[in-house]
Amino acid sequence: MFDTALTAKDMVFLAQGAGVTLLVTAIAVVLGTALGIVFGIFRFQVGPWWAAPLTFVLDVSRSIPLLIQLVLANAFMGVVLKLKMSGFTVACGVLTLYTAAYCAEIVRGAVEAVPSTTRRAARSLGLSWTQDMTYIVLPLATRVALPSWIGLALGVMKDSALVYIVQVTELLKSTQILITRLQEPLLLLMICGAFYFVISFPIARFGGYLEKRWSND
Amino acid sequence: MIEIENVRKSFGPLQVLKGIDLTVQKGEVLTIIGGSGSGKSTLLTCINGLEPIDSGRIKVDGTEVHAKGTDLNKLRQKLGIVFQQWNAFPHLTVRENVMLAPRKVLGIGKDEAAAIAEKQLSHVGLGDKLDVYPSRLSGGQQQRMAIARALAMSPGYMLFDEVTSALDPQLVGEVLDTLRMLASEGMTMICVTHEMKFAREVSDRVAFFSKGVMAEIGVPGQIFDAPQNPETAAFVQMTQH
Amino acid sequence: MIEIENVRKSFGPLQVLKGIDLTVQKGEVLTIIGGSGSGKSTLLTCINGLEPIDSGRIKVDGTEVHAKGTDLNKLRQKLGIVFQQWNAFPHLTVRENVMLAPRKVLGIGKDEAAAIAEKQLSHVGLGDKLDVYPSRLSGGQQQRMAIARALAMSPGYMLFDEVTSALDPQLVGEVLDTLRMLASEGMTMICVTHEMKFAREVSDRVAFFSKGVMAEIGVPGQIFDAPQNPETAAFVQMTQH
Amino acid sequence: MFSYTFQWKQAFARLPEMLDGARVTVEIALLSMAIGIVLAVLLTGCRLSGNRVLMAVSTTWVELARNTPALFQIYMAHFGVASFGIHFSPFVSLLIGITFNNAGYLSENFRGALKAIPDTQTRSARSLGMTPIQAFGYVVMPQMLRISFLPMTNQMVWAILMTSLGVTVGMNFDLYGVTQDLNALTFRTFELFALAAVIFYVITKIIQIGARLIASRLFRY
Amino acid sequence: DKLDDIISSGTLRCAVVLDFPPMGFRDESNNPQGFDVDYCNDLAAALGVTAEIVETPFPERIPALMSGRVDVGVASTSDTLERAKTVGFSIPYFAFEMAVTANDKSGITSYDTMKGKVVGAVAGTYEAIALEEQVKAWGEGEFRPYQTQADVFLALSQGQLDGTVSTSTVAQANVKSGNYPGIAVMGKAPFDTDYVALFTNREEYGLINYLDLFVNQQVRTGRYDELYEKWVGGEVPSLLVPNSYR
Ligand SMILES: Nc1ncnc2c1ncn2[C@@H]1O[C@H](COP(=O)(O)OP(=O)(O)OP(=O)(O)O)[C@@H](O)[C@H]1O
Ligand SMILES: Nc1ncnc2c1ncn2[C@@H]1O[C@H](COP(=O)(O)OP(=O)(O)OP(=O)(O)O)[C@@H](O)[C@H]1O
Ligand SMILES: [Mg+2]
Ligand SMILES: [Mg+2]
Repeated sequence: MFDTALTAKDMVFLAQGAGVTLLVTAIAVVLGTALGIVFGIFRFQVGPWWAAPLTFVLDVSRSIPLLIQLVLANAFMGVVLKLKMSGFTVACGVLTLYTAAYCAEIVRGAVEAVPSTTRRAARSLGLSWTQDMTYIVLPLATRVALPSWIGLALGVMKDSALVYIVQVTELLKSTQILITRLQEPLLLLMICGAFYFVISFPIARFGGYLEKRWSND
Repeated sequence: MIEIENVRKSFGPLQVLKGIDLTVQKGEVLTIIGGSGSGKSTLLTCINGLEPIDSGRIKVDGTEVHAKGTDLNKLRQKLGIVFQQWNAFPHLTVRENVMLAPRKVLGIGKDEAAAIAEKQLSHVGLGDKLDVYPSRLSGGQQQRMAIARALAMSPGYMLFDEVTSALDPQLVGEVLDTLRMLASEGMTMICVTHEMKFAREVSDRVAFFSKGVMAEIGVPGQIFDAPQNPETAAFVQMTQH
Repeated sequence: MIEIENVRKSFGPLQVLKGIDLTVQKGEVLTIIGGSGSGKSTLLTCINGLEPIDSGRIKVDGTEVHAKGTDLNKLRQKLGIVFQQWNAFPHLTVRENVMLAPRKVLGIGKDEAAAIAEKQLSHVGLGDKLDVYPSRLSGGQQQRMAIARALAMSPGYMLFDEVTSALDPQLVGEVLDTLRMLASEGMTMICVTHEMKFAREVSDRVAFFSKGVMAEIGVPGQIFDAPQNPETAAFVQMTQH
Repeated sequence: MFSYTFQWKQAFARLPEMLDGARVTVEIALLSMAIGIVLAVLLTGCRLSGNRVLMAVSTTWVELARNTPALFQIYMAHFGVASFGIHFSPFVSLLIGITFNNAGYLSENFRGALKAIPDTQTRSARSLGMTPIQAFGYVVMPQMLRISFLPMTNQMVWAILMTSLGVTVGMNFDLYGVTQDLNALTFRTFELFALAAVIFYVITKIIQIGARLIASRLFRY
Repeated sequence: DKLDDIISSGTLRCAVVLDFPPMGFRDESNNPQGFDVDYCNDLAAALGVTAEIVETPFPERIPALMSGRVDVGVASTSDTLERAKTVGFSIPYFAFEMAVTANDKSGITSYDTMKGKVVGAVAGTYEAIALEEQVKAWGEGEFRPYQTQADVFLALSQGQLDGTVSTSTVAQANVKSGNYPGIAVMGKAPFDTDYVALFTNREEYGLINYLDLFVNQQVRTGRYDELYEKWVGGEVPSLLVPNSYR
């Protein structure tokens, strides 16, 4: 097939990069989702006025390139505050906020998507606000949110390719390192792309399937 | 007894209820008819405290609904309500739909709640649908389930808000039959409806609402055959196509 | 004249029309009643060639609808059709809705098309709604607009598929009045409807469909008061709540 | 708290150069949207066409665009395809990368929008004697564009943000590229990138507000 | 201060550019190698600590230092006055001559024949800044900065670039490596000698002092010549600037 100088060691090196990609993604998605749920419900409960400062911060994090957010956070932490933070920490921090910003929107949309008549039906049976939230809103909102949330998690994985800028050697950076040594850009890029695709595609399809299944009832 | 005294209610600049006075006796079946936007649904949601009122008073069995100290969750157990649509909790089976409130609100045990659910569901003719999800039910069956769910709290009153409006014509009959059954069992009911034939047959009194005002109230024979108010006459005429 | 001969039609394994024979004379008003899923809508969409048929023949004024060489776009100009809902093109004003087909299909100039639109819209009582968007119209007004839009193509026949089913009860009357007006003007019409009172009053003949078969056809008096077929009797009974 | 001395003057002195870069950034984004929309309509058509080859090609495109990083797509458009002897300038590579991505995401949006338009709309149009193409052009497409308008606005914002990835293929006259060059000269990382961030934020706000204005003009129904 | 911190922590973290052979690159096992890597190891040994190589692309050298992720830059960094406003430089530890490398098919044979062609260099480097100025002065042709030295040579080999200016050591190492077919060194570029220095935080005088002495000692002990022979070979460039102090 391909006549290549790629060795098993190099594949291990790539796999390490992939591992970093997945680790950064996992941390950002877990923390970001937790934050996003809190932010989302907060915004839904307190209304637009009180949530304005939070809304602004989240909006900023969706409106400037991730690359710049990383560079700025890095420069701010290090140059201005002189905190000794590893690139990995900065990367996880920025990606977490970034995930939270999108997740808050998803959560808010999902809670709003629960028909008010359904909530009224629950309250009219004598269920309290908390009971309504726990037994009716949350289960229903989860169904609405899950497909978009899966999309978000995959998006974060793809966007994590940018954390190379703060010296985190993730998958794409590992690929570039190997390209430097082996000079086989096409083969290496294809391996790298295939990795992302193999993870992303089935999960995206699964999300689409859930969306279809749950929108029917 | 439900006593409504001079109730007013606005949404922003829009005055929806312009001073309603109405008393419903224990065991009475009252039907409310009227054009779209005349405030019928709003009145029902005010009666069980889902919406606050601007002024006036609503008392249920002597308890003032909108007074400060009133425990609304407790009061609502007395007032079953069924809406036009989207009543079912889609993530729970039919049985679980009916069991939820008895278990969480009344704190009844699982087995006992299940028994109540089965009894009420059989009562409305859904004894064979216990374990399916609402999406598998026809619209008429969903509405009957909503009725069973309300009945499972043993309410003293039932409020129905156009429960047949969203249904296919062939399904209307089965739901109306369930309401007729409840009426014959002596349940106190307020029904908002567009089904004039049903209203005439089942009601003790019929109230006609127009633009936030109760324009006329009386026995069915008066409202349908000899309306006093020209608006009532026009409305009744219009709905007899 | 619309001639339907032994028409069969399946969706996959589901046989929806099981051999329908029916002739509608020029000037006649035929109403079709029947339960959900009995194939009423499917028959209408087959008549104007929106759906292919499996076997049999449908002729409109002697032209075979499903024959190879038939210019369907031309044929459809003869057959106006109005559906249950979602008829209005929401991105066009009422006037533009009605003008679109005359302009693009018949190639009529802008001014003339506008004149046609205004005439037809006044005819159905929407002369004052020319420049609003359909979302501003009530459901009944939307349906009347859809009727005007079909009439703007000067069709020889009009097909109506439950045009009042999705409407609030008070709006049903205005649409039925428009249909009555068309009938009185001598339009040839096939109406699928659940409004039994209307069907009885306006139809020359009523056909009852059941599970893909035309179970009974006759003058309204026969179908409603002396049905020959037990299924017809049961259906008529059920819809009289 | 800050032991660092900010030198904002240095950064502001470079504002004209950065604004020139911002213009290029907006140009690339607009161009990639325009081409992307046309391609997305074609892709959507192909995916619904029923022709196996067209469906395979368009589905592959859409899934690749949606399931690999944008940075990867842009890198591929420059260094990957060059392995076949095809050379694109940084500008064109970046444009191709973003457009490829845009077309994929937009096509998915359009397909969703089409599903949301009730079948009876086409039926009504056809029953008035319109041809399939007339029915699509006069009735379905205008509604599809309305439903897709918000996603298209979001995609435009994405396109703006994606231009920052051009530096990996040698782009240096877009906003990010200019900022990076200035940073190499002065090492004033924080000030320069903060200024760039503000410019990016303003651009995206202008796009979002502009889109709202256009929508209120275009879609009065 | 920082010097004490390094000694007490027991590790010296150096920013090194690892796609810049022979100064920094990775071997078959993807481990860091090169002149700068050895230089950092020597510095660590002198301090009596262990070295940690932190890979840093050119544009990220300063942020890496500022964010405290590295202690010292051993990263072939030109000691420009503009940059010295932000960081503190030692005396030069290496000097680069600039060389032109071209794709065989480009028709470039010398620096001047680059006029009107597509040329490139690594974004943010001394030679990139100078070459971009030159292209502007010529008024024709195109300049493209890439993120890494590897990308520049990849682009050159693919024919996306016609020519590049880089340090002659890097040019020779890359041509010799055989990784990039179809490119050759085409003589010197008439840029000033590019003196590169170690750097650390501007206010760390103690450390800067130490670095100055360390560079001086490397030359004095012959270690500089040794490393030069090991990684580059040929005539050792002088670190002294003619007719000036320091
Ligand atoms: N939550 C709300 N916020 C603002 N306006 C409301 C709200 N609920 C109802 N309205 C308005 O109050 C008026 C009365 O509404 P209501 O639902 O009580 O009418 P109705 O008589 O039940 O009509 P229908 O027969 O259509 O159900 C309407 O004009 C409606 O638009
Ligand atoms: N495009 C289609 N694909 C598959 N099945 C269809 C399609 N259209 C209709 N059917 C099925 O064909 C049967 C007949 O449908 P049709 O719409 O003709 O019934 P109908 O008599 O008009 O009923 P209703 O009163 O509910 O409108 C139904 O079972 C329906 O599910
Ligand atoms: Mg109501
Ligand atoms: Mg039908």
